[in-house]
Amino acid sequence: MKAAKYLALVIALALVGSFVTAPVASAQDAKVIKIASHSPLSGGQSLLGTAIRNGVELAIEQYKKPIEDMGFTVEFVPFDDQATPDVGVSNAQNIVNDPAILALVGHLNSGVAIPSSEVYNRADLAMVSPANTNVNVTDRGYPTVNRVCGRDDAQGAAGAQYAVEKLGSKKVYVLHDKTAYGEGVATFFAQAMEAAGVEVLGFEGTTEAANFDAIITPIAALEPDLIYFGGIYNQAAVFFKQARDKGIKANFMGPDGMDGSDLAKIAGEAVVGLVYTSAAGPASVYPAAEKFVEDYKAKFTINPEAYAAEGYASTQIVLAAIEKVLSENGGAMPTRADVAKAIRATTDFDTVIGKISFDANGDPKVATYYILQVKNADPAKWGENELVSSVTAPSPLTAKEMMEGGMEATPEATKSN
Amino acid sequence: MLLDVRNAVKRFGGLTAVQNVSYTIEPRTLNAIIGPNGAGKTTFFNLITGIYVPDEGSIEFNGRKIKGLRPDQINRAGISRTFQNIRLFGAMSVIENVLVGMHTQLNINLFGAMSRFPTFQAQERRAQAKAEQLLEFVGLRDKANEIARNLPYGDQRRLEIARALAGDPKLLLLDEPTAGMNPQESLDAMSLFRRVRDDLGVTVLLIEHDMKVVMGISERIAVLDYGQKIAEGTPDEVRRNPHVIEAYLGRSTESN
Amino acid sequence: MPALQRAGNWINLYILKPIGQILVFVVVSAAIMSALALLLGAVLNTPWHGIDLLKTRKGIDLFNQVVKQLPDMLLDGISIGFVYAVIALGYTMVYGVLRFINFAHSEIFMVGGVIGFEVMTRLGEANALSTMPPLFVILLMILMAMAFCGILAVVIERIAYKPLRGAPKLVPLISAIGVSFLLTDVVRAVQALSRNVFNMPYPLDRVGNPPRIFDLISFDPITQLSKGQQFLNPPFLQTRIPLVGNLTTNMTTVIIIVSAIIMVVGLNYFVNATKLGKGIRAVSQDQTTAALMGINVNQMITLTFLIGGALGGAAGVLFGLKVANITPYIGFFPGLKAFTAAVLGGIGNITGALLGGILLGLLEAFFSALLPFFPALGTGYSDIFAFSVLILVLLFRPTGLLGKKEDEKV
Amino acid sequence: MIQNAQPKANPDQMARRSAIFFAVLLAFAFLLMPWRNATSGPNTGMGLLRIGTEYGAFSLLIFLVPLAALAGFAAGFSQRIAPHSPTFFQIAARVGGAAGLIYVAVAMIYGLQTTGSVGGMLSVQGMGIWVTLFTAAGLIGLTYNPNVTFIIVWIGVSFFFVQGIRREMTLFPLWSSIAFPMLTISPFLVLSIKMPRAAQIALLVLVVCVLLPMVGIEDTFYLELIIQISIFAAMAIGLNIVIGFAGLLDLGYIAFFAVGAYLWGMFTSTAADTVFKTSNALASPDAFWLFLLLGVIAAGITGVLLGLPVLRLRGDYLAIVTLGFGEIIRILVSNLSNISSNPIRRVNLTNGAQGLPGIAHPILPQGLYDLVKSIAAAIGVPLNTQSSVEAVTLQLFFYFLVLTVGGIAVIIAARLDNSPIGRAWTAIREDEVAAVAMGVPRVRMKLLAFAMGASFAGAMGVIFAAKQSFVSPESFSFIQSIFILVIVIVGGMGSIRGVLLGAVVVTLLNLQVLKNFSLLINSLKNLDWVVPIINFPIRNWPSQLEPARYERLVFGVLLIVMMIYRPEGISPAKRRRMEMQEAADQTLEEAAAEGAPRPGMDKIE
Repeated sequence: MKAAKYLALVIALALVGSFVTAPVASAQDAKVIKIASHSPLSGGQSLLGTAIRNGVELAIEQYKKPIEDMGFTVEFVPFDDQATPDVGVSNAQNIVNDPAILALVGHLNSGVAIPSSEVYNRADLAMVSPANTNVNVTDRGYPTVNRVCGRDDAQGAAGAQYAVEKLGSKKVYVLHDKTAYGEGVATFFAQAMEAAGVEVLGFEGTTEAANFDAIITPIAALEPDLIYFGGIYNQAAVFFKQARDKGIKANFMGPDGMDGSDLAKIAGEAVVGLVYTSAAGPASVYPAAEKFVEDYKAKFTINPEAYAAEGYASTQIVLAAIEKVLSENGGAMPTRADVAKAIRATTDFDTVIGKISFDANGDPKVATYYILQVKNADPAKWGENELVSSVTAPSPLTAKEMMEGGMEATPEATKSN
Repeated sequence: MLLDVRNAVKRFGGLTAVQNVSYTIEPRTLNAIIGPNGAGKTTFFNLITGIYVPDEGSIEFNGRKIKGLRPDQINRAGISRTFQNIRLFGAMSVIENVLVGMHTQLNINLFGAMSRFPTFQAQERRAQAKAEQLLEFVGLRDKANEIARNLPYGDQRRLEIARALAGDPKLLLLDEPTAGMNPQESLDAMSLFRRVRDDLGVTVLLIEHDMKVVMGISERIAVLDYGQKIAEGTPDEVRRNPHVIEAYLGRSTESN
Repeated sequence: MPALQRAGNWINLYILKPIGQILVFVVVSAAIMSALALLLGAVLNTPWHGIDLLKTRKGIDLFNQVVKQLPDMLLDGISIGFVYAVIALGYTMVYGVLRFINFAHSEIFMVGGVIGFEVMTRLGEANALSTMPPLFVILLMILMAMAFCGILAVVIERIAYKPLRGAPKLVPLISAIGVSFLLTDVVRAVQALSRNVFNMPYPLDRVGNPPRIFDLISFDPITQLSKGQQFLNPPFLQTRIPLVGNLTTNMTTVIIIVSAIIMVVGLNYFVNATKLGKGIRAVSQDQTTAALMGINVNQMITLTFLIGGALGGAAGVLFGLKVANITPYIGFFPGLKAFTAAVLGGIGNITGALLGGILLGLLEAFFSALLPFFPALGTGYSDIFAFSVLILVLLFRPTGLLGKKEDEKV
Repeated sequence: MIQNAQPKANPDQMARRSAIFFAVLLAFAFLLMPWRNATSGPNTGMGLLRIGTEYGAFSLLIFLVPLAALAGFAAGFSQRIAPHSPTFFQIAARVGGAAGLIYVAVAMIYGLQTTGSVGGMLSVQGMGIWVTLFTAAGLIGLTYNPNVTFIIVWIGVSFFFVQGIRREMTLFPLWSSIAFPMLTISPFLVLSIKMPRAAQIALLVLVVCVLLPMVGIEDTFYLELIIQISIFAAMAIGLNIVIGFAGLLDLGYIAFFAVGAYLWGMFTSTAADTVFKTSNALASPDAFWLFLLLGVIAAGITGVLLGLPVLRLRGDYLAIVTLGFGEIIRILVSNLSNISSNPIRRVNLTNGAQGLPGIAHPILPQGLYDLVKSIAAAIGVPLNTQSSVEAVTLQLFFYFLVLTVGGIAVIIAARLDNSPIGRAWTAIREDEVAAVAMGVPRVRMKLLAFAMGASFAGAMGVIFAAKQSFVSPESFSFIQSIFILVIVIVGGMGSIRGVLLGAVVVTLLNLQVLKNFSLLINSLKNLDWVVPIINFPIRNWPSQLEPARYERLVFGVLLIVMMIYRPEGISPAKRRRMEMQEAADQTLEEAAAEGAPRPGMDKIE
């Protein structure tokens, strides 16, 4: 037995030795800039986490050229936070200690993003979030924390406005998935609805992912005319399908978590007519999105799930900022603080999901919430969902500035198409 | 009177395991309960030690009602026991087994244990010394640090007795303590039981099948059959009792 | 004539009696739950002064709501309860024989759901889904899943549990946790590589429904199954089945309940009436003695895993039919609930698993459906109540509802 | 491997064992040490593998010595091939050691050359001096105690190994996940090797209070790892009291952690205004120490509350009830954001799924920051920005805090184990009926076990909340309970040292080794590496099979393999080892009775 152990050790050593001789010499002298993605790649939420990761990888591949021309190698490092705060924070420490990582795109879960960004912030590492809509992410006012997605408060309000004005809802039932995201956006939606005088028949959270029968029964009994699901599509789809099967006739509505073709794949006919809000501009408004979808499909042989485009857009911003810093400092290795400053200074930058400017808190200055309606049960035609309205809302900070500047700050609805 | 059981009844479903048994023990005596298999002897022990609660009747120990107390409370009151099928703490060392038996004698104090104040350490030393004495008493002194499970059978029996004695009981219940022993071991065991009574002043009550042991050391014997006490008295009285003979030789003589 | 009589007895003993028992369980637990719900509805309907937690939503007549929802709650509870029961049987079988909680059972259940998806999708790809008799399709799915999961469970036992027999209890438990991590990721990897999917929706609407002819050309079930074709018939699984009065239920529920009953009765017959079943029971009582009596203990344990796995697989398909979407991570919660059900009924006891499953299903349905009427509580608390009931039951019956108290010989 | 060194082992064996490890470790040192210097500029280092440079050739030469020893050992070990010759190994070790000394002298000169100051002695560049110290100590040790040599060399080599590797290196993930675990398990090696008590304590203090913080100041990820290890270790020790000592299976242990975390969180979160409708947090950060105590008490009380109803239950029934209890606590904290009858304007206690942000950490005196800054400068890691000083100081503070609290937990657990209370627990675990008959109050003892176990988790919960500055229900899921259980079982149930080792192994595996494996593959991908022999360009590896996505799978496989090949845990308690041994013996006997040729293959209980 002992002999086997020692032998194993020797073999391990030999293996290590052979490893050493392999790829060491290359790329040692090249200056390396790394951009990390940080999202759940394993576990139940890996679907969306992987979408973010893929979006980042695709963007780096497509936009790294100018930086590489200046003599740098741009590398992509994906991290898996397992949707768990402890793992996220531990990874964050790993990330900030790698001096080559100049910026990071992540997370999926606000519960992971908030503690992890404490670590990034102390190390001046810029984070651009593709998916954390929770208000607490940016409201802490850190110079390093930004997001390209909307805020729960604004998104909930935008959805509510449409529900009241266009759908004419009188009685609404609000359901959420008991995550920071789902509960947050559902809360703001419900508050806005109540403020508009709509009767909120129920406000319920559930972690159930499969069998919604027992949750649907009281909804059927209360007969709402609108059901709002604050959550992500693969849970929502099952709920919507089962609700229709149980004979519920109400309109369905949801936040940007509904934006995934699997919604139609799972729920089929049940979600035709569903309305969802999204901060990401649809292909009809942003033609670049169409090319993004094609490239994504070509590279990963799969439709881009929700937040893939946001991950891509975040990376576009990051790369542009690094490029800017590089061109200003004459090609020296940029510091993280400079990169963070440049990212925060992003103004009217064209991304795949629209023009983005950051306010002093890192929120998009003016976020446009698009309200889309599912038109077809065919998941392949998900991209053809109809843009029925859009609401432009300034970030709280911008709104405050506008107020102080004496300007009109109320959200303004614009009719489109 | 040390132990006073009155009209104890214990039923399991339809079966009455102990039926209206009254039984008393005087201090510092050696007593035995005998009876055929399934006569309810062990159940009777379990009633006394609180593992079962009698359905009817009362049990008084040392002038105190102990019916309904938990087994550990009864142990604290001064009744200790061994088991028919040896139940040592197999993975613990011999001396640790005895120390567990001393539980009721020690001042169990969480903060003492955590802080190891001198008082606690002194108590531990005393307990250790006493445990060693007890092991000496049963003849296991040189095996103190062995693992209980590895002891030979006879030693395990003796260790169980040492463990039971560690709590300074007034009454010691021994459940078939010589079962499986060879004649020499039985003789040693008998002298041990006597020393328990004579040297330590502990009253002994034992269940036993080996008549040589029973008749050799018991001062009073009670006979159980079908859960009922059918006889009680000195060894000679019991030996001559027709009911006992009947119970042991079977009922074939009884006309049907 | 005696032969006929014997056959009659046989039917009585192994078919009618268990079915009767199931019926009694269902009716009694449903009745008790309904009575309690109605009582609570009546009591809490009047404003419950002072206690904010027990205030009902404004403008809600709680009693009326209970009455209105009662049939739905009962049906929901019973149908999911039967699924829990079938999963719980797997836990209970293995526990009964090895005294070991097979944590990987929830993943075997998930694999069953995946097999169901694969069978259904492949049939769809071969354009057979719509032309084959629907019940045959479902039978095929269940049988395939049973076969695959049964073998899978046996393989797992061989690799991960068998070398651990005789080790302290917790060791195989950790191994089982390892297996469950392994299985979820293997399924995810396989699905990602073969179909590049994560969600595995069952093409339920296509069962027994020939689509219009031009849809058949280049039919890709993954992307087109819910294209909104006009079907010749209404979807088979949506067929309403009339029950009492104007109460109806759909075909899926009926299929679930019927298959679950068949499996419970079959298992009951197998364990109680066949030689192999007796062998399993003997091993579960005392392995050493069973071995001395000439029973091949290893064989019996393998058989137990085979049956447990097969039942888990079948439950996976039934669950898939019910919820329409399977993911590699779907197993955890139903597994947990089923395990709870097994304990509630008395782990190691087949009838207990059934009773526990039905009871837990009903509890869940009632709490989830009624808690939303208390704004300070809400659906989120339903699991708390379910677990509290479990703890209460165990307080008064420490070995579960039907568990036998193991009297230790002292 | 070499732990549990038995005093009975013969001196030849000891020498041989020591020699072989000595050789292996020196080989590692030679391979890796010089890399550090390579970073001071292109091609100026003494990289061993830069064959063609003078240093490279030299290094290669002395690398061959231990390699020869290794080869000789491998050949000579099997007695069937050749009778072993201990003198050979001793010679090999001495030659290796001498070569090491020469090498070290060169390195030292080089180190002095580059730093040019004695102050650089502590600095990473002047590592030569450190190497000398360690090697000299090791060689002195060899003359009287090979084990001491071994452990000193182990500590020295792993420390330099960690220091020597740089983030810039392509294979950093690989090296760091070998080097850092080597360093973190060194305290266990110190403990498991027979040596004078004073030497043991000195080495422990050296590793824990000097070397690990040094490594951590330079790379705070290492500090984070140790902090998380310590948090999990303290919890595992608590769970070990419940499971390992008292034999009560608890599957909802994380609930007590949640109690501590939410206790501190609710009172100091910046969300306190939504929580308690006040404009300020209720407790000031100064109250941290008080709350640490309160966390212990609150979790202990919760433990008793859980214990009271479930004590009648045994085994698996207990398991499911504790599991249910854990879920109840988690569901409660995610639902207590709304405890009024108005669904929208709610009374909020825990902020629900949103989690409590901005939780305070204790305020540290300014002097501490300055101290850390100067220490960091002294060891050659200048902290330039205020935020980095703060970050490092805080991490160091939490490192020593968890270490202290964890240390107290270890002492308490060890003392309880070796007290009437511990004996009573063991007795209950072994035979409940007999224990009760011997006067052990079952209920009180079990409650005590629950309360003690819970209180450790409560204390760690408070620290965790302060460190993370954010808590949400996600941190307290069932899988976390399982994670701690895995630590206990993998480490060795009932054994405090085993549980600590389990915490190191499992946490490092989850947070460092598996992640680094993914990163390694990723960086090889970035390099366009082609796997030799099979000629597979790693770039073609499908992204569906990216290793980062299958860490759980690897973890699962490791658990299974571990349970099959070492079910008693890495470092089992004596009692457990004996139980397992007995089971194995039984199997042997049975196998012999059946005439089976290969014992241990087919165990029947």
